[in-house]
Amino acid sequence: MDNLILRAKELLENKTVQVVIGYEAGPTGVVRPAFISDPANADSLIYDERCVQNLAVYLTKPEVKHLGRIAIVSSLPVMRSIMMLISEQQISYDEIVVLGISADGVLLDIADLSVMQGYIDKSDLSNPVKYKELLAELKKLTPAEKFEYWQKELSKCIKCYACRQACPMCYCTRCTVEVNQPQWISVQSNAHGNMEWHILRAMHLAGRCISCGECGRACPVGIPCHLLTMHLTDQVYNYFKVYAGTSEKMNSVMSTYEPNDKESFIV
Amino acid sequence: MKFGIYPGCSLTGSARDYNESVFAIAEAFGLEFTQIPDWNCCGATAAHNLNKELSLALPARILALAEKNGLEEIIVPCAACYSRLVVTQHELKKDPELKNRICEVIEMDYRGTSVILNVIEWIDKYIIPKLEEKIVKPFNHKVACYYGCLLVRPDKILNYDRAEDPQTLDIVMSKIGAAPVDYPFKTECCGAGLSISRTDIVSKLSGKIIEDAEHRGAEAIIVACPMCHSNLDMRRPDINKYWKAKYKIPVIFVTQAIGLAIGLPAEKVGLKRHFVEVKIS
Amino acid sequence: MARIGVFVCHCGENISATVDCGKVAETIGNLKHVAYSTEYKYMCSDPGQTLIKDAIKEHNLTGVVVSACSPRMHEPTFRKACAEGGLNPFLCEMANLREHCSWVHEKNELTTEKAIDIVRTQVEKVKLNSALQPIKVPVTKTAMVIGGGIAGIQSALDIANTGHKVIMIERSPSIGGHMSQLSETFPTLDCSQCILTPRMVEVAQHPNITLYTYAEVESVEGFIGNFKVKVRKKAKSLDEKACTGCGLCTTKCPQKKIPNEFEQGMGMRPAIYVPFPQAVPNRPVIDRENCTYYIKGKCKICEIVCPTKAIRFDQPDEILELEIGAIVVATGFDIKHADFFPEYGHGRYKDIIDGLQFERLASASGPTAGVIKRPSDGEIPKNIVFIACAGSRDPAKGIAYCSKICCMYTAKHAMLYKHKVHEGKAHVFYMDIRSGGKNYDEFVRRAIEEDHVNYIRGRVSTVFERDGKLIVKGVDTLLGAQQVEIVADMVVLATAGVASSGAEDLAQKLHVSYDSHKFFAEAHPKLKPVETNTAGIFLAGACQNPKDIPDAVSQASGAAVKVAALFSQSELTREPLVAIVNRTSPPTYSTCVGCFMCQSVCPYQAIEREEFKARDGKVVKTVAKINEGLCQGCGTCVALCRSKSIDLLGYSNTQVYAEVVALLNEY
Amino acid sequence: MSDFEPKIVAFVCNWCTYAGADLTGTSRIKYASNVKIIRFPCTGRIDFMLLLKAFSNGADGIIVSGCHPNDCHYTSGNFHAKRRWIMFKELMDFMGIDMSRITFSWVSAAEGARWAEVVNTTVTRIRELGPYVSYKELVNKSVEEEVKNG
Amino acid sequence: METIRKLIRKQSLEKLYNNLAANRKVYAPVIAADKKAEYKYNPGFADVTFDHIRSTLSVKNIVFPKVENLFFYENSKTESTITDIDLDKIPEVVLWGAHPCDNAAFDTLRSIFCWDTKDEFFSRRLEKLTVIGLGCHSSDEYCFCTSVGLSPSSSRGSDILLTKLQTGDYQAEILTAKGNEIVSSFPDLFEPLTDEKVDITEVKQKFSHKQVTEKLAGAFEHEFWIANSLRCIGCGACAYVCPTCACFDIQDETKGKNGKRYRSWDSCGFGLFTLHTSGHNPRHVQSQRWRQRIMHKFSYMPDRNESLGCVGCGRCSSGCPVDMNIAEQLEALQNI
Repeated sequence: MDNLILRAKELLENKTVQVVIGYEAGPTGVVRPAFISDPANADSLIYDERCVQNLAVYLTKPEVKHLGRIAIVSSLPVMRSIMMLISEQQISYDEIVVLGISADGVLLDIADLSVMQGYIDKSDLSNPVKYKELLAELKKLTPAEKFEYWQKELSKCIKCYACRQACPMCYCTRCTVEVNQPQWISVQSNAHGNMEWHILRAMHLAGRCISCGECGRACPVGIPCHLLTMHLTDQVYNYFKVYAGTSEKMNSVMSTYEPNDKESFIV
Repeated sequence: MKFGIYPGCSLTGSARDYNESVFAIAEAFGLEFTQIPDWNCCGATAAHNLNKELSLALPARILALAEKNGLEEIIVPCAACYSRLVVTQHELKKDPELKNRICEVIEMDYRGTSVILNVIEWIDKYIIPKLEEKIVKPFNHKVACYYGCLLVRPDKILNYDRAEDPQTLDIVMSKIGAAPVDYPFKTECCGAGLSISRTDIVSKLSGKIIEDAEHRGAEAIIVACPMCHSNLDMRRPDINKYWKAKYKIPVIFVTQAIGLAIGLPAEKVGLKRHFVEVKIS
Repeated sequence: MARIGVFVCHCGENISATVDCGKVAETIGNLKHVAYSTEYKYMCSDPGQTLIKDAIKEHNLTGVVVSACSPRMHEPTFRKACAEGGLNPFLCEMANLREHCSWVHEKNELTTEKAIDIVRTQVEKVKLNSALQPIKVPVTKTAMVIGGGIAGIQSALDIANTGHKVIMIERSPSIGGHMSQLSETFPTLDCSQCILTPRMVEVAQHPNITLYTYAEVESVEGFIGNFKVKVRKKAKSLDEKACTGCGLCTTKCPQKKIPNEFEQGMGMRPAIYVPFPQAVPNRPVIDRENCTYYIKGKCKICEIVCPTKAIRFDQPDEILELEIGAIVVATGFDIKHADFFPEYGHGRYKDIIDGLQFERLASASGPTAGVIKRPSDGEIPKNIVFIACAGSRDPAKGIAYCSKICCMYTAKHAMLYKHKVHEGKAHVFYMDIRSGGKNYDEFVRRAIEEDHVNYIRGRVSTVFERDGKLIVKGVDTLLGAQQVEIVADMVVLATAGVASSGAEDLAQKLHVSYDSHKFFAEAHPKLKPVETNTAGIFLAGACQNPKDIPDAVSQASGAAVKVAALFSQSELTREPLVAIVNRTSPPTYSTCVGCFMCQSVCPYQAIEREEFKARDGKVVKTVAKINEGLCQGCGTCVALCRSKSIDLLGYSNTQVYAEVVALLNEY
Repeated sequence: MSDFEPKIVAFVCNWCTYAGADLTGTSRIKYASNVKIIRFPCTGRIDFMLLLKAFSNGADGIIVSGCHPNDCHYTSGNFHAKRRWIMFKELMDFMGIDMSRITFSWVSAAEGARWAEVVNTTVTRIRELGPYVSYKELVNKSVEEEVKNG
Repeated sequence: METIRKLIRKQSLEKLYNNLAANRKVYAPVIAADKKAEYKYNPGFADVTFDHIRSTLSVKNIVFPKVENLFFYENSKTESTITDIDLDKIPEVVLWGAHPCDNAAFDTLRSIFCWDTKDEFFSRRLEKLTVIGLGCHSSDEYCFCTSVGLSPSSSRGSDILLTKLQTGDYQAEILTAKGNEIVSSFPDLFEPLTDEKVDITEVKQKFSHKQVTEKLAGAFEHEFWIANSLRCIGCGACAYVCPTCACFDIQDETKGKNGKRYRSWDSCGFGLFTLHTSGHNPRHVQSQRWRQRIMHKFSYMPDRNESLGCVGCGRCSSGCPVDMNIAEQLEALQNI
């Protein structure tokens, strides 16, 4: 952590960056994102296992972009998000400095994009273990049980779109749910409208989700909506042998194809 | 490194010479074999003409036994056995349903995980890398490398040498100092399928193979298949009678040639068991 | 407020036999916004069309649904009728009551109900149609022909003769292609060079044709009528204007042992060379890979002997940027190297050669001056075997398709041999003789009957050498599959014709699709054999599949007509059913967020970037923009777009959504 | 359930399946009248949301059909569609939504008889499955009801 | 009416609850599987919690459902027929065990919905509502009712307010006629109150809302807004869990000839909220939306509705995925 603070200070002092995005503990003790512009405030930066929010979500936010060049504290999911954002042309690597943090909390020296690429390449990119177990359990259910499970969960949804807003890949300035010509998704937060919304969200993240689990964590009513996207992440790997956020030049699975893509249900 | 070995019927019978040479060079190179316990007939050449499931079940049982005994790699010196085992592995991989049926038939679990090596693949992988330092008596002879029909076919499944004009045996032989001749009869038929029933046809076909090798100045025919060997060696009197000729060219297993090159005595590699006298050493 | 007219056609009895047309018209007439609904016996007849035109005026219709046959049949008819009635043609839709309803169902209520559903769906759709105007695209009236073989030459001359400019690109130092290598041509046995050379000269001298040899396409951007092509002119190490083509340099070059490509490796050439005496342009190039100066840093004998000081050792490659309206691809073919057939011994035995090598042997200007001498010892072969289908029609080892030209040239080779070596024996192993073509079969018959070529129907298993002779082992299937063994002095393999090297690379640069054999793919196998799936790019000759000369030439002329037709207008008109990215007021500019995933799905490279700049010139937003000239309207980008910022005119989101709702709900 | 007439929507591409269905007509091959076609330029154009919309508007079954792989008029639209359906199906299966109500098929312009077969097998299957009750209930679950039940 | 205080013993509470639940809809808090409190209709008394601090969602949905149909229509060729919602069918509801902050919120909502034109749907629902509140005997760091003029024992909005006594029994303050009606229906369950000590939590005052309101008047262009909303991700969680947020969106949904108009919750935190048809958006970045949220509750509402738009329940802060702590921000605002 000391290294992180020193590095943040150095970057701010020598004006390499104008802001460091990291984590701090708020007055109630809750860990939250911090935006440090003054090197004197860098001491409040922390990094521990509580620092789970995917900070990459801020890289596309206009007010944050406006601050200037950004240094961002980046665990693996953040780095993968950054890769995705670069590959989808939302940010350029020149605009940011990556303060990489290894899985055991050590500050990494991410000198450039290729170093980050290298780090991602040697990391385990499959879904986090705790979610794998949940996914495996859900898959064991019968179709009727699955339907019931999701109906129960999704009926809680209040359509606050915290899942969308917390996701670095949901950077669209207009979401499909905001289109009313035609009204693709009913704005009602009832069982049906909620289900359509969550299907849409998961499909739009197919091949793009980097398994940070932020959507589920952000949900105020506790819907495990991250399992939907993570399930598709599994399937994308099953079918196409790729994980999202592994290269800055990668085309999304859904915007590419191989003539011999295998399926078993088209007659 | 421990391999499984599947001897099949020939290696313990008519091709003891081959068997001895395989074990002899393995020993010289510090390699050990475990014979697949309770092995059975591979079903060549009869089974696949009669009953497809039987022709797959026999080799599948052998492979399942190998898996059960933890043998990750199996060497199969007989080209006919090799062909059956490889084809079975391929067929069962292709069709999971068929695999399940066969598993029921053999009452064993078969996964298809063992790697099957023919003698040349085995030599290539384990002998060649350490060969140079061991050669004491380079095999300085002109040789005709005879592959026969099963060692390199079907090439779509084996995918290790080209089916027409194969090269691997020639390469191995040149590594021990031999000079392979340009030999168009490499994969011509020796008549093996008719080995028992129509010896006249065997004599005719094998005779051509021998004639061309002698004609091109080869001092020995090199083989890697017990069937080839028996037709070219054991049937030599019949051949000479059929063609009214006196062909004297010896027929040597590749493993025997390697044995000689690394200084093993002729008896040790089974050379004294041949019908056609082997004068070269 | 929409005012829709619905016209239900009986199609004689084709529709009315199973569908209650009266009920359909009546039910639909009760729908909101349907201002007029009627039925008629034949809507496509003149009175039927007049009915529509009159109704448009009388009821002031804003949309028309013709409920008749498949739109694939009569949509153009009724759109035209609407236009004549004063309604924008894109405000007309068809409901398919015949192919999709009356012809496939029994006469009952359900069928009529389905008919009503179908019509209603189109009514709901047409309410959301917009009046579209055809797209106009300007045309640059310069064509590019890639490849200077006979197909390219023919195409270039035909286009040039219509008065349009043509730029021809050829990657080797001379035009002429494979045809210039041929000795004689079937089925007339006239000299290939004699008929080709005048055409080559015509190309060089034509005022409308600019020729770049030793040049290759670097990149292609743009779209029909508006291509931007970058061409790399490889350095010839020569000032072409200063060079007079005297040839002194080529005779004095000390490096003389380079296998001659034109002679198929059967002769040698120097490092500075003209590929063949009749080359166009008749100027040498330095082969830098083999030139002593470039390898060792000294020599320069050519520079010393050159009377006009035309040698330029330090000449760089030149990149030309050209504006092109249409492209004809005529890059020809190669022959498959026979090393995949080791049992045929090509490459191992000197006297086993391929068909093109035989052409050079038989050519009066070839390495043996037209005498058939075998390569190993220069002896005249007394016994020669030709093997047809050496790789063709052989999915296991070669290629699955028929190379088409081999049967004919093998017959020609056998004949040429017999004409030159009267006492010699010629054998041909073949699978089938494919001699469809004017005077083709007669030609083969002549080879067999007059020149006594021994045709053996069967394949060859192996060819090997024994005591200086080639033993050809095969089978004669007409003699009860008897094994045949021929002792030959020379063997000629009719190796398969394959795609030209670099075809795949070029196809990717052109964004033209190609088949699994790397041959360029036509837009439609029957009705668009000359077009590619990229508008404005056409095919000529063997780059599409192996072809003989008359086929290549006719296709080349076909491609030329396509180009000429394109150039006959100053603007192109296209159906406006294309994708469109929305635009809004600043500072949003568009709801597109610029992820450009659409760019990667677009098969036509129709999606461009549009930058919006603030007053200070800084780019504030980059969004997608559809190039109307390139977009073909497949809509794959539309379905992919997450922010729904792209829509497809004619199949818009609101339209297809309305169709789903209309089909399934009560009205 | 014997008089149950399922509502089935077919989303088809213009160049292959729509033309194939035209050929079924020209060949006078009869098939069940439950299937109604919506024409798209290409399967690549078919938004997965439209399938959900079909269910939510009361469809009991859906057919999605286009050109066989490599036959796409636009070269690659059907390949993109294929990937989309692979993901869509995986997600639906995971959420317990009945994918046996959707037939995905490739029917070329030359396969008139095949189109009739695709339609008939789909209709038969949906008849056996009965109306898509669980989806309809989901849609009809009124807002009032929700408030009442908390 | 004048407040009457009575005693209700712990065991009598169960009887009261069961009697009410027997023929009325009773909306009461329970502890859900995720250990958080949520309100349910007519749960068993054993499940009803008396110890929760705050439920994830507020109880405003009783009077302001997240989706509410306004009317149905049917189109024919020539005209449209409208069918109104039968408001008489709105059921009577007893809200049981809600805390003073939530109950006070009904007042705040009324000041919005009935500010000028009376919102029929809202007021009819409110009429049918009886509130049996529960004073707070526990609180946490998110609570700040005392900073917005309320307290753990405020009776605003309650018909009956229960407060735990140190003996474990409850004090019942009967505040309204509706409350009195219930008490008089079950006279046996209520006893006279002897002077016993109540068990009420203490909530520290964090800021003065009056001072905040004064500061806000001149703070529209202050740099505070951007600096303090950088981490806001712009979801609607705060508005949707808030007991006083009352913004809604109106939509028509038509299928064939039939359709309906309904309203559903909306949030000023969304970019779409103020987006004009032209594409112009007066609040195009999140800092402006965050400012709107604070301004609306602490400046515009005191101005126009003479009511503060916040009851200090702390839900917006505890439910925020990025810890946008409103009390912390207001405290800071007070000092700018």
